Amino acid sequence: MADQTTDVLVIGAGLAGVEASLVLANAGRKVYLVERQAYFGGNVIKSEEVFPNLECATCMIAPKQSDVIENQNVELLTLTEVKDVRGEAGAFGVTLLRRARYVSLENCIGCAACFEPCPVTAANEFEEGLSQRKAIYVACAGALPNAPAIAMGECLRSKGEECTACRDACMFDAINYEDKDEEREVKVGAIVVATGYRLSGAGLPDRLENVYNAFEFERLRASNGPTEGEIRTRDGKKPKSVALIHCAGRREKGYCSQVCCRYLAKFARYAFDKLEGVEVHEFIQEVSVPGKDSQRFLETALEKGVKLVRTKAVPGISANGSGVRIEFQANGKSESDEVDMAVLAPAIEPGSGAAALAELLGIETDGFGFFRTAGSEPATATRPGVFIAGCNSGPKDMQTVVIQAEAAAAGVLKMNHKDTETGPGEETQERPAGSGDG
Amino acid sequence: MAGSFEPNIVGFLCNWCSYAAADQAGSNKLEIPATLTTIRVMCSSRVNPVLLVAAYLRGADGVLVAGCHPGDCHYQTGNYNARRRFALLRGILDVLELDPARFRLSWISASEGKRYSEVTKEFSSHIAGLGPNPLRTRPFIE
Amino acid sequence: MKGKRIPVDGSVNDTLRSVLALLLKATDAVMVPSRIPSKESFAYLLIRDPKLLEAATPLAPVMPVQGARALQSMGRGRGGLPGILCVLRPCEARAAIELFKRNQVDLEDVLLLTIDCPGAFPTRDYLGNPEEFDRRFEEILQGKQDDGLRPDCKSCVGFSLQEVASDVHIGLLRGKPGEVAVVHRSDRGERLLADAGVAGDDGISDWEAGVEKEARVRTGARDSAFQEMKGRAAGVDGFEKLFADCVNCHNCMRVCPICYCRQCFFDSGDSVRLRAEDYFARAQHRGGIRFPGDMMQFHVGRMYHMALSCVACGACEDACPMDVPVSRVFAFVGAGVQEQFGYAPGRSREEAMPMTTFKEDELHAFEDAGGISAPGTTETQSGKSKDQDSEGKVE
Amino acid sequence: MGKIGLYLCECGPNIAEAIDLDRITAEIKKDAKVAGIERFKLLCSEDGKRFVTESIKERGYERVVIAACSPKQHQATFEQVVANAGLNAHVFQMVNIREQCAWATPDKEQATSKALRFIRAAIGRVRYHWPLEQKEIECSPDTIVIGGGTAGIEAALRIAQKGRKVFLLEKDEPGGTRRDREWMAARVDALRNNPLIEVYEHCKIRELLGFFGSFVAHLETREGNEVQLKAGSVVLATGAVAFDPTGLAGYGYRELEGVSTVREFEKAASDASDGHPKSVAVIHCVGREKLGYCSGTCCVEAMRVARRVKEASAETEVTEFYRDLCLPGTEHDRFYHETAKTGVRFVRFRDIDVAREGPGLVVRYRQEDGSSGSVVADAVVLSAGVAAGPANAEFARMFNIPLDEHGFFQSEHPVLNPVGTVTEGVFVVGGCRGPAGALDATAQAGAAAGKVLSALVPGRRLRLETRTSEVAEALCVGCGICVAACAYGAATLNEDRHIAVVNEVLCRGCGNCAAACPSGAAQHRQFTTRQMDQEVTQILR
Repeated sequence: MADQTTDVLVIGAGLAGVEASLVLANAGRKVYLVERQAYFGGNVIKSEEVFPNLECATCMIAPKQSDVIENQNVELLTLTEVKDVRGEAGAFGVTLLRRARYVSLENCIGCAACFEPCPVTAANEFEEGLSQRKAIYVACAGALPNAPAIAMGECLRSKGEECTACRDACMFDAINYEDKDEEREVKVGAIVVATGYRLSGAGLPDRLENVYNAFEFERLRASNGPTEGEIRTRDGKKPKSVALIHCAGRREKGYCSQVCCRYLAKFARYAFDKLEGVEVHEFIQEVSVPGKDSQRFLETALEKGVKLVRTKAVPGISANGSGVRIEFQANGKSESDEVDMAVLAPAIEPGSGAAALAELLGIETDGFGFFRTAGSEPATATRPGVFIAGCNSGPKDMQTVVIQAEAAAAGVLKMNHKDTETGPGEETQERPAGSGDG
Repeated sequence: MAGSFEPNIVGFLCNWCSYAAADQAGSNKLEIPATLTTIRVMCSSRVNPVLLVAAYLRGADGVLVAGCHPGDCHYQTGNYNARRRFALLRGILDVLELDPARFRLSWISASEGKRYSEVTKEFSSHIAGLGPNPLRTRPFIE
Repeated sequence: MKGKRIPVDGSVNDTLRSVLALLLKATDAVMVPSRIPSKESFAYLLIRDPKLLEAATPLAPVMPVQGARALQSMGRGRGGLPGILCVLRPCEARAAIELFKRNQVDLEDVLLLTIDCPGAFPTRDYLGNPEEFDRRFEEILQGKQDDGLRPDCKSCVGFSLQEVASDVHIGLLRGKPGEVAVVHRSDRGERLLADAGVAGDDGISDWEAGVEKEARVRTGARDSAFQEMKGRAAGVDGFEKLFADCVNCHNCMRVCPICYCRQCFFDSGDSVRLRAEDYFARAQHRGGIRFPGDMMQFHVGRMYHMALSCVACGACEDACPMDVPVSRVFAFVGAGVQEQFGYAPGRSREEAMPMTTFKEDELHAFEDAGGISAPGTTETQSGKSKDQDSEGKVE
Repeated sequence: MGKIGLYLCECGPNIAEAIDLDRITAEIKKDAKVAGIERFKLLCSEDGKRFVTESIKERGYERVVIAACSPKQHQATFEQVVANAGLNAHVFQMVNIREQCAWATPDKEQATSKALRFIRAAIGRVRYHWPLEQKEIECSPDTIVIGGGTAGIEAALRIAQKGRKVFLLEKDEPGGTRRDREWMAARVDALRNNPLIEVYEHCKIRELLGFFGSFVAHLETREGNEVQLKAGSVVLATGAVAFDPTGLAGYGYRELEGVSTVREFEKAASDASDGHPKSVAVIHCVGREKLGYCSGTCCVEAMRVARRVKEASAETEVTEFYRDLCLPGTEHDRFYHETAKTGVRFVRFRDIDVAREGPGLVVRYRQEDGSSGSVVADAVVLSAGVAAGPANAEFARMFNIPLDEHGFFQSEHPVLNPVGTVTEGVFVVGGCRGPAGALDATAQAGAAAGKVLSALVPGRRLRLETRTSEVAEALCVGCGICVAACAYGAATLNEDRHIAVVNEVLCRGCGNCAAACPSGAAQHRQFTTRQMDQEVTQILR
């Protein structure tokens, strides 16, 4: 079979994509790691500390990121998306679209001299709009690759003006306004889909002054975030009371996102660490902390003085001056609470464009839009040669993501050995979910 | 920095957390005092306190050791060993009243560029306050 | 506590010899300080022939060789060899246990016998007039005070079975007629005494009371000795004065029972020694530097390496040709850091050495993790770490 | 020492404008330690790299110092450049005068003095750099899998392939407790029919020696034969055990007839043909306080009991007593609602007590709001979590893998390396590393397979870390302090020679042992005491 290849395409360079790529590259496989954003690392790098040891996420991920950058077998393609997939397992033809960065990764040395002169300011998406950036920018301090990109839609040049402020500031002629989107063809034998998740808007109240979602709160706590790690309300005040609201959107979506109870316990600890004498109220229906490390983690938060309120349903939230009013049913009575800040745990749903990508790849999704795994295979998609890693097949904690990513890599490494064991496509005896006690 | 006295401070930074924090501080153009010169080690547990003594004897006005926060060590538990060793050295210097305040152990994670800048600035002015290492002008003890 | 009371017959050493003779029946060999025929010095003998016990001087007026070093010099891996009963002063036994923890002595077939220690004279004083000092030592064994003992001995609080994990101990009930009390401190010790027929359960509370009384006196002496050291050693000035006469002979390290390294870090080429050009650069930098160099580096560095295990035996000071009060400084520093880590050298064979273990939640006074506050003061430190028995890491 | 070449990178204006490179050049010339000083606009550019390679060759430098950006940016780049010039990559030292000088110290005068100290330190140390050899060792691509439950079988099936054998060791028979179930039977067949997998059932593991790349297992077969197996990696899949509620107050397990665990109840149900119970109570979270964690799979299993009962006889009353419903993932909320629809009653309790009264059992409960109630049942089913297997302790000793407070194996890192352990080449999957449903166990098996397949490739040699530690035999007295310091079991005592030795396959190069060793026998390559002392000295000269 002439056009057979063992090269691999990994879609999405978050925790899952990075892990799968490194395992495959170390096995000697050539890996195309495509990332839609201008930076890689995914949602993980938004966190200051992560479960279960409250380790600094940046410190954890940075070594893996530099492995990716230095590994000869991995070609990291940022600002790149998959446009078309043809062929079959062992011989896929893939069309990639690389969107213009307008900054040469070869020439740019990341000195950041170009930011300051840029006259355009816009809300920084990475910081959940909690801070401003320029039209030429990096997502956050330490973002990799260490080079900015221009949001051409915002750049004055796109409005017909002859602004060359950033190019004038650059001593390495790294700025190229003529940069164009480019299509590129690659041939791969297998595809690992690691497109990650986003927080769902389902069941959330309309934007309220001091109500935050999980990502926003993470950025507030991040030392490299908009407030340099200080938890402040939008008007810059130290909140005296914080409400943590579980299961926002669980009823609407119809599933438990399973990591929220743990990260809200972490948020409680953030609050106690950063806000002297703060009151933390958690509004919860069911405590769901599976796993050997979780219970202790939750208890530590409770010991620090979290007030746990078991409510019949997700509380109602409304603005109350600069504060937040919370109305809920507990022990059969209607009650209410006033806090300075409320943090919601929205449902976790597949990253944007998952449906289109599933279409493109010819793989099935479940009723919730998550990619379906084949039978009892934890990392195999419903099409031979396509594998799945990360939260795009359902909510997971970080270690489960890494485990699935490594399993996906195993699936790829196994593919070309049908001569012995049955190929992954066939390893799909149906088994009742969660059957047995492990 | 107070007064005309320019301290000379030696810092040992672990590769994975504190060195990365120092780089981040620089990348964000945050000030790192000119008085601090750093030595990169893979882990704070590599820092042999005997080297800290050597630094002091050779006239260092201050000595800083910085590593990953407890629990974050890239090598499992190295920083716990480092802390014990540092504590033992400090204990000896305390008993002998040999400038224990010139020695500092800090945990600074890779994302704490700002804190790295703050800690080093604070330590530098703290040392400036203590004045020069007396050994600088003591030819007879080596 | 119970033990066997044995009336002193002849001199204390005579009595101890007769006890040893009994014990030698139940073991293969006895290792004991013995008088060299020249009559003017003492050395350890490994005795298998009971006749040789004649020369044995379980309590010698001087300590020319630290017993733990004698034991260490035998090497390890004696597994399966004949058993040995090693007669040691408590400080020597403590050192032996510290060496055991460092794999330097093998206690598998070795039993440690400690004896209430009357102290020892400075070796150089003794050699000046052996007869005189032999006489004075006999009087000490009768309970007489003597100010000529080595400073460390006069302020020694571990002269009896305090904090020493020996197998058998012999207590001295001074005065006339004297008695000795033989007690076991371990199961193996108990078996030995039983086999040798020296077991017994006579009450010995009078001896224990005596030890307590003496300990109170010694503690007072030690506190004032430390007070004095605190004054003398304080700061760079103090250190310079204390070690002014040091000639870098490193005898203190060579005789130290805890300094077990094959070659001292501070003697080795790959240590912190410099090249001539670097010394020159430094001389330029500070106007001039002392040679031979690295004096302070050596002493402070050695403290870092052994102070936690320092048993204050005084061997280093005894060996110093320049009368530097080495052991008094080291004992002073040792006591400080041993308290800091809640560690007592020689107290137990199982207790892990502080530098080989850790706890996840400890010693916060020495770190700054959250804010940018300076580390705490000595008081808060020892306060912080008092409660630590330094056994393995938590969870 | 060799001729030292110093390279100064201007990094465009980044360094050139913030630091007075002329003064640096002059001062370093004065020190007379270097043979030449080269300056370039941007060393990391293609021109720059070429310039370095060529000038090293031309000028015959034997040691190289490059003062530029952070080693985290370009250490690897310049190691390659130095190697291209025909030198060993390790006779090179990089100096960070950008991030930690030029960018962090606004005053040019001060920044220059600081950069000078950094550069002098590097020159001082590079004089003591020696070539380090990139070692490689032969290794076996085969794998030993210990445990024949879901995790073990799935790992074996995923690893076995052309050029790789798998030895599956099982004390009993593959398939474990679920041998009878159809899907499991199919997997056991796949296992037995795989020509590349050797199954050793009913065998005892006598001893396991060696390290990553070459492990040796001595085992005793059912027939009592000694078998020796060699492999490059080991997968531990020794499973977990169901928590045993015996003696747990309030449940009456083993005291009251009609009280059983889920497994016992299911078995009885499948055997018994006679009539159906009128009422069944299922109690969740049995023993959770004692275990100290939520096993994550029991709530669903408890509901599955209810479903089976209802399927057998719709009129049987079923009550599920729970504390919190743990229904992680996308499938289980639906499963819960469907279960509720079948008429199963869900009661949240805080305290519960089971007693026998006359013919039936009575379950008395109190709720969080203090209200209480009771339910009469013919059968009470206890849904308990899973606990760590008793065998873990022994394997933990064998492989020097720490156990967590619950007795499960600890991963090397819970997130970064969840199925790896501190002992390189030994992986933990399934129940032995924590509560895991069959799907989790399968995923973990896949993860271990991924790690094995990529780490050990048939015909490929294992490349070792170069900056490892070594022990100078002449200086070592075998005190073992370095052994206590090493978290990876790389430093061990050689009892015959009474010295410590470092296994370079296991050493991760942290240097902990070098700082622990009082005699200086343990040394950390590229971070030797002398190299670091030189940095200190030159900074302070």
